[in-house]
Amino acid sequence: MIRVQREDFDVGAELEKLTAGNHAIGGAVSFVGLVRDIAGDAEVSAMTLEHYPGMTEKQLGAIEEEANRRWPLEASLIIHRYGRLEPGDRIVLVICASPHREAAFEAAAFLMDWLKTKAPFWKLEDTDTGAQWVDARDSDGDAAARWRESG
Amino acid sequence: MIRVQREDFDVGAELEKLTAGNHAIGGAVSFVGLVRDIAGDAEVSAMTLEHYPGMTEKQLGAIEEEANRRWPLEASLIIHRYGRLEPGDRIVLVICASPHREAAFEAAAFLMDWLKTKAPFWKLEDTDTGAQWVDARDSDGDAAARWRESG
Amino acid sequence: MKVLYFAWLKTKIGVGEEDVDPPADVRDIAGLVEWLKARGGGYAEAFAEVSVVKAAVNQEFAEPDQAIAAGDEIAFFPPVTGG
Amino acid sequence: MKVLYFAWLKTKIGVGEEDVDPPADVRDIAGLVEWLKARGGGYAEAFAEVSVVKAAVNQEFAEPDQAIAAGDEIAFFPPVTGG
Repeated sequence: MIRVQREDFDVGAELEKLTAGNHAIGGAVSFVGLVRDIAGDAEVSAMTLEHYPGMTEKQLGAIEEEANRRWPLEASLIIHRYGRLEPGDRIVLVICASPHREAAFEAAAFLMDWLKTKAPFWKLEDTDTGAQWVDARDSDGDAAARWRESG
Repeated sequence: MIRVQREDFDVGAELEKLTAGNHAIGGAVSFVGLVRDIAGDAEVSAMTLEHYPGMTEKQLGAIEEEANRRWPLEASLIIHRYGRLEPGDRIVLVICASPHREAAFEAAAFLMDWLKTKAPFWKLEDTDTGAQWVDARDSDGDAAARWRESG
Repeated sequence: MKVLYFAWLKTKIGVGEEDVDPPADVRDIAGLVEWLKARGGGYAEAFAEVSVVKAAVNQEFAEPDQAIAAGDEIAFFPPVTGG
Repeated sequence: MKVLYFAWLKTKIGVGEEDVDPPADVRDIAGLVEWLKARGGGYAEAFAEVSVVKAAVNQEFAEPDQAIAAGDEIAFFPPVTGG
């Protein structure tokens, strides 16, 4: 399940909804991304997340489908926010639930790595030196590359 | 922070408490372990978790300290329940929060792997073929071994 | 053909979306970029360093040599930074 | 010396905790296991397959050759299965 929304989300409630009644689930891994107050040397007072409506949903759906193809998941969820956010605010939630913990951990890490390189979001940070578009991190490309399938 | 308790826990509330006000945190990874209703071919109606009071706290504390030594964590939490649990019940909660997601993912996986091999808990499952002590999984030993430091 | 711009491409060009009607010899993404760049001003600035500009055709990531046609939805944006 | 038993060792032996006073030549975990096993009954059963029994001394995991002394808290248990 994927959701792209301006509103905040409730991690406990989402986890509960996703796992309730499914007793085949042995482990659920959640990742919550939060807005930091530091970017490089600059102080961040707020950020605005722009995205590409339509393509975002398409890409998140494809990424989630791919995770379910690769790992035996019982349930999965991606929520990504857009709009204006302040330090400490939640940006993104990924949950993967599986009979075994290894699959849940790997699938959640995979979703985050792919999301960082495939989901059309762009961050504009308000810093004490002005507003600035965040540059893509090389390390995110490297992190995503480790999931490439050979052949 | 570690807690060993009979009572259930609230994942959302724990996550909120752990991360609130710390704007250096960029990502928090949580793992929730749940009671499954199947063990091998047998149906599980309930399980009882026995532990070694005193040693449990000592081991969990040492495992958490080790994770904080290896990864730059801003916050961490381990909660492990004991006593009688039914399918779908929460058993264990691990949360690791860090400036970057990679550290949070690795530290949480590390804590779960070590917990599986170092925390003195034993599971007695009530199945349709009688009560049975759960055998340690070889794969848990293998999973823990990957974190061994050389030298 | 609908063209969308995001993040600093949108800022530089000044619009987030426009309808364009390139000549028939503009057949792929690379050709469209050259044609837009030739408009000068914000376009020339936005596409100055073309290697850092990513593209999508009909909401799927696309390489410079991907063919485009009237009716397509084309988007240009910097490398994504979500998550 | 306090000795604790957990999981199926406790079930087989019938108690979870007892005070024992082994002779002076019982100097390590392996020696204590042999001495307990020689009591027969549930003890012999619990320690029959000694390779699957783990031990702790004063709440730290211990190998068979670890020295023990009066006043120590010794525990025997199967491989752990928490998490």
